[in-house]
Amino acid sequence: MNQINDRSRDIGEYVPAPDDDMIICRCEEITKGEIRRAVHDGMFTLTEIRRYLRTGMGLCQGQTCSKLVKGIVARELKVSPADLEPATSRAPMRPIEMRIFANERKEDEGHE
Amino acid sequence: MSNCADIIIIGGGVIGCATAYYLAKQGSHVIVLEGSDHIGNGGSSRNGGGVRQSGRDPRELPLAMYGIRNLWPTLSEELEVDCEYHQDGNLRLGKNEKHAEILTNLAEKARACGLDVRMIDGEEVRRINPYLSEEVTVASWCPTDGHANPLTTTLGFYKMARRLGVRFISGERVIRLQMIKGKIRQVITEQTVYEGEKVLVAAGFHSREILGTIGIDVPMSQSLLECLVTEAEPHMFDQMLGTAEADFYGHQTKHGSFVFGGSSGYEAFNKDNGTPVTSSLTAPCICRGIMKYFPDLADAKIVRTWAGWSDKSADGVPVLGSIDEVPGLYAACAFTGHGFGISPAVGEQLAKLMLTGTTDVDISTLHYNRFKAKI
Amino acid sequence: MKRYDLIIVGAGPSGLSAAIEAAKRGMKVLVFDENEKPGGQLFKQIHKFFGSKEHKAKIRGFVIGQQLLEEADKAGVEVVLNATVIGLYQDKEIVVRLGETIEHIKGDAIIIATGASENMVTFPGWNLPGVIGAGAAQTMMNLHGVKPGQKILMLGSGNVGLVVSFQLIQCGCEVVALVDAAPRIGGYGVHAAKVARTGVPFYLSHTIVKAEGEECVTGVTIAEVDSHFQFIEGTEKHFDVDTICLAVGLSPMSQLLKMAGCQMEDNPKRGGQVPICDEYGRTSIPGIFVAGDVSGIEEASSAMIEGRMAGLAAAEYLGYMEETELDTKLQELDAALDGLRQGMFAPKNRGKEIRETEEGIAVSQNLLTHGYIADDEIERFPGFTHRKGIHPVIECTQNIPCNPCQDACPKGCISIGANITSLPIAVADADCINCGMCVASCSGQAIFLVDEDCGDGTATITLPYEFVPLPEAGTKGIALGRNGQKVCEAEVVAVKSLKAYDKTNLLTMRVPKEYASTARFFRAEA
Amino acid sequence: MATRIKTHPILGEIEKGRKVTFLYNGKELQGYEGEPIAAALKAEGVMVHRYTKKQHKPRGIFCAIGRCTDCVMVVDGKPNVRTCVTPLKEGMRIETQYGVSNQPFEEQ
Repeated sequence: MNQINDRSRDIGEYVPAPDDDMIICRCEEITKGEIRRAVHDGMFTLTEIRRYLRTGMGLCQGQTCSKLVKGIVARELKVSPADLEPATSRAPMRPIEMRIFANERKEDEGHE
Repeated sequence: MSNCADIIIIGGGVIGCATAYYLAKQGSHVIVLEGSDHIGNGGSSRNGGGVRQSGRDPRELPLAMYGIRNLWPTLSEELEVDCEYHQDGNLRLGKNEKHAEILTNLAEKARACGLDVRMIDGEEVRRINPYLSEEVTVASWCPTDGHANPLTTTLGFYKMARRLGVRFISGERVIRLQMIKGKIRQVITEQTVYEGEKVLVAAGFHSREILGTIGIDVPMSQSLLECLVTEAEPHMFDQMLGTAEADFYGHQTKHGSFVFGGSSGYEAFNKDNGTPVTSSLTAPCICRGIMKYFPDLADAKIVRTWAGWSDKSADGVPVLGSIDEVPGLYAACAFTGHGFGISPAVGEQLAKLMLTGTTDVDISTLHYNRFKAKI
Repeated sequence: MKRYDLIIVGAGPSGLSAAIEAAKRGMKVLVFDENEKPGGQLFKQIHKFFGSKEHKAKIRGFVIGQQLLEEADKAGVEVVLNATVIGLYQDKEIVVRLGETIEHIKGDAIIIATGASENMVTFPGWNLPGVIGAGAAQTMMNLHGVKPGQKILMLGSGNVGLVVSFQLIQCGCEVVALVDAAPRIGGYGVHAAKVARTGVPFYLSHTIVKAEGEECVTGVTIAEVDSHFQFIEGTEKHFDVDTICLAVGLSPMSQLLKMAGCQMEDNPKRGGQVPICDEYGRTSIPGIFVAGDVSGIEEASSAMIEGRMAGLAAAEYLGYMEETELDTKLQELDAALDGLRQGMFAPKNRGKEIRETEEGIAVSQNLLTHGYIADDEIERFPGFTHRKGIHPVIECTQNIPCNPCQDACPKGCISIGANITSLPIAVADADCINCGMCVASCSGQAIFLVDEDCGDGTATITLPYEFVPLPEAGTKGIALGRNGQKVCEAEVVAVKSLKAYDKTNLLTMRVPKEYASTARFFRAEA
Repeated sequence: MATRIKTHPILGEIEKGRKVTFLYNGKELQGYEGEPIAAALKAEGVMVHRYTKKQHKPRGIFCAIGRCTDCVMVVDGKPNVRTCVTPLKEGMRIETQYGVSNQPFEEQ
């Protein structure tokens, strides 16, 4: 069984660190300490961290922090960052106003 | 580590996690097997967050009412996570006579079960929610309904169950179930054999194939539902919203973003590339739907869309309880897209059923043996 | 639904190159780019590129961008700007935002050439206004003509950090320090040297302790780190700055591919999440290709070749080209790409410490740790010779894939040979005519024309000078050494700005002859 | 205090659009039509674009290419506008964003 799948795996106690209050997810203002604590609460995958804390769920959709979060979670779990599957990618790739998303262009109009 | 437990739960979604939590609270030794890599990866993380009673079938309504009365109000404290539960009512909106008829019919059935739900006109709708457009002429209003955050709720149940010693294993796909001496006993996965006194199958649509390995067929089909979420907006309203035509539903979250679910009409025919994928048609369609009701949201930016499979029951309500043909086997599936709101109640009652054989809420009408031919 | 032979996402160097190749084979090609201007990062690259002729060496990045655009236009490529791709859905369907609408459009083939985004590091205060990405600095100064700040600290000694530091100085900012937690400079030595000689101090094995300021950055503290990247107490240094620039690497922007369902992998050697693909950009989904940084971080020169490969592969996939022809073409491009992937900085050498050049000469350790070659190290390199009369002195000491200097000299004074990464040699029996072409054509600004003894006790040194104001002949000032420190008084005797030099001015200064081998920069101040 | 680059050794004179006037928190400032709002503000020495929702911390330009969304402001009444990729227009109303509003926190 891979190390992340066994949710009872002993990763030790959460130990507070001096830089726990550092903001990691700039959009949602999630700190390093919150991420580290979430790992000890059992959030072993980046997807779970995201759903639990909202990291990468803000305006930029994780474009700035995903690598940083990955590094922190990997260190906490004592695995290589490459072992952690990144969160899924979903449309829209950039924020888009509802009225524009709703406004589908007809076949016959050309590009400007 | 031992692969034996009192109870094996197949499915680490909100139902599996909640049941595991309530079982562990009573001291049971539980193992939860999740087929995907993530806890709460199915409908649990992909729904619109409704915690409502109105609009429900009378067979499952008692569970919804029980949960809202007894479990939701204190769930955040209990799970030590912000479930973002809001009990600010549900407006089910209509725009014409036909809608009024659907809504009145639903409301009458619910009232018969003792639920406070009433019909209101457009003006009253806009007194409750001033952002709704003039197109809305009628609604059913259930003040005790609400919404919550399905992500934190699911993971909150997981966190607490894990803390109580429940063993969770993700990425563990079940191949088949096995009876030993006339009773359920083994859950065989790709790599391991797990053994338990009792087994609960709560694996969403996958429940059908898993139960199929032991000769149980739950009549359900798969349907893809889609959701979208906006950027955070200034606070507008707290009600949960739905429509008579079910063309969209949603609410504004504590974070400020709006979460809306909806459909394009082609959900039964969607493709899949291994995970549920959004269709390019649906999000624009949901946006158009929303803007008709909420013209003010036209400039709100969509930041993300997602899709999820719903396990549609043949008769619209879940399959819940023991599977008597196979002693020790239980099922909780076919939630048909409205399982989240009743998940704490389902978890608590199932735990009680598995430990004592009785429940506080009558769930007999949701029993597996209800499916009969029409004539 | 509207359908094209090929839709390319990203009009940067790889996307445009792909479009050109595909369109030349008769394909109907549409390129979307979310930016207002095409060319990707090329238009922010104002330095001359490395490589050989086929890689467009010694041409400035933004000029290459212009050339690619013209070529694409000629080939009939349709480039649509301000076009934000919302998603890559099933069946190779792209949903793109165009102005106030969205459009659904399918490609028989799709090439994703979305490039990369910048990595970040965290330290207390990294969220303060004034802490910016190196890309942001480039965008502000080179596209919008606005200085990113006045006093700037650069974190990161890779090529991006080095090049952007130089660009910051070019637009009139002061770079107070260049800092990197690594013990050795990550980018080309020549890029470091041209920054160091202007007086920028390098702090390797240092990183940022904190950014200071309430409303925005007003200062920064750095400190030395040990081999485990832990701060060493008592080594803190403070700088008053208004801007901190982060140049700590890039990550492929591969989200569209993941959304489409392409098989992905986390490959640290390629910079992060990349699609699993073959060397010509074919992903796990037939008809979806990738090119450029999105498939692995390299640089613009290799991105252009990868783009051409993917464009050709797409043409073959849709029957616009025979497989045999494709194979021949790909072989040529393979060779060109291979040329760029040689030398000390080749992808295969990433993370390795190289102590000797291919020629067996010990690498300058001072260059790696301080950004400049020490005076007692320079003599051992083959470009550095002492002769009578004016002659080129080539301070190019690492094996990098670059050879314009050898072609620049009409007299054959400089030789690199067949191997593009070899160190340039100052040819003993060739006569320099002081044309200056070598100085201007060296993308690393590492060539000087030196007359060590003018007969009157002075020497003249001609150096590349890309700053304003441009000193005039007669201007008195000081000569700086390779380390950016004053070595002696100096006077400008000539300034040449020929069209052929392409904006690299040649400044000749006179210094006492004992400084002929150490004076390498001019500053017009006492 | 950042300023505009007058002459650049490589790029020479940087091409700009027409000079326009815009409102920054009610104050008249000038910039060039079509340049990103963020560039015009930077040239005028504006560093803080917004204050964050939870911690009320200042933020400004970070990536300058529309990815990080840190530079968002309230533009013509709409919050969350990415100023680094939104072209400046004559008469635009640009306001500091507090959380998701143009009202300072104490007034919200």
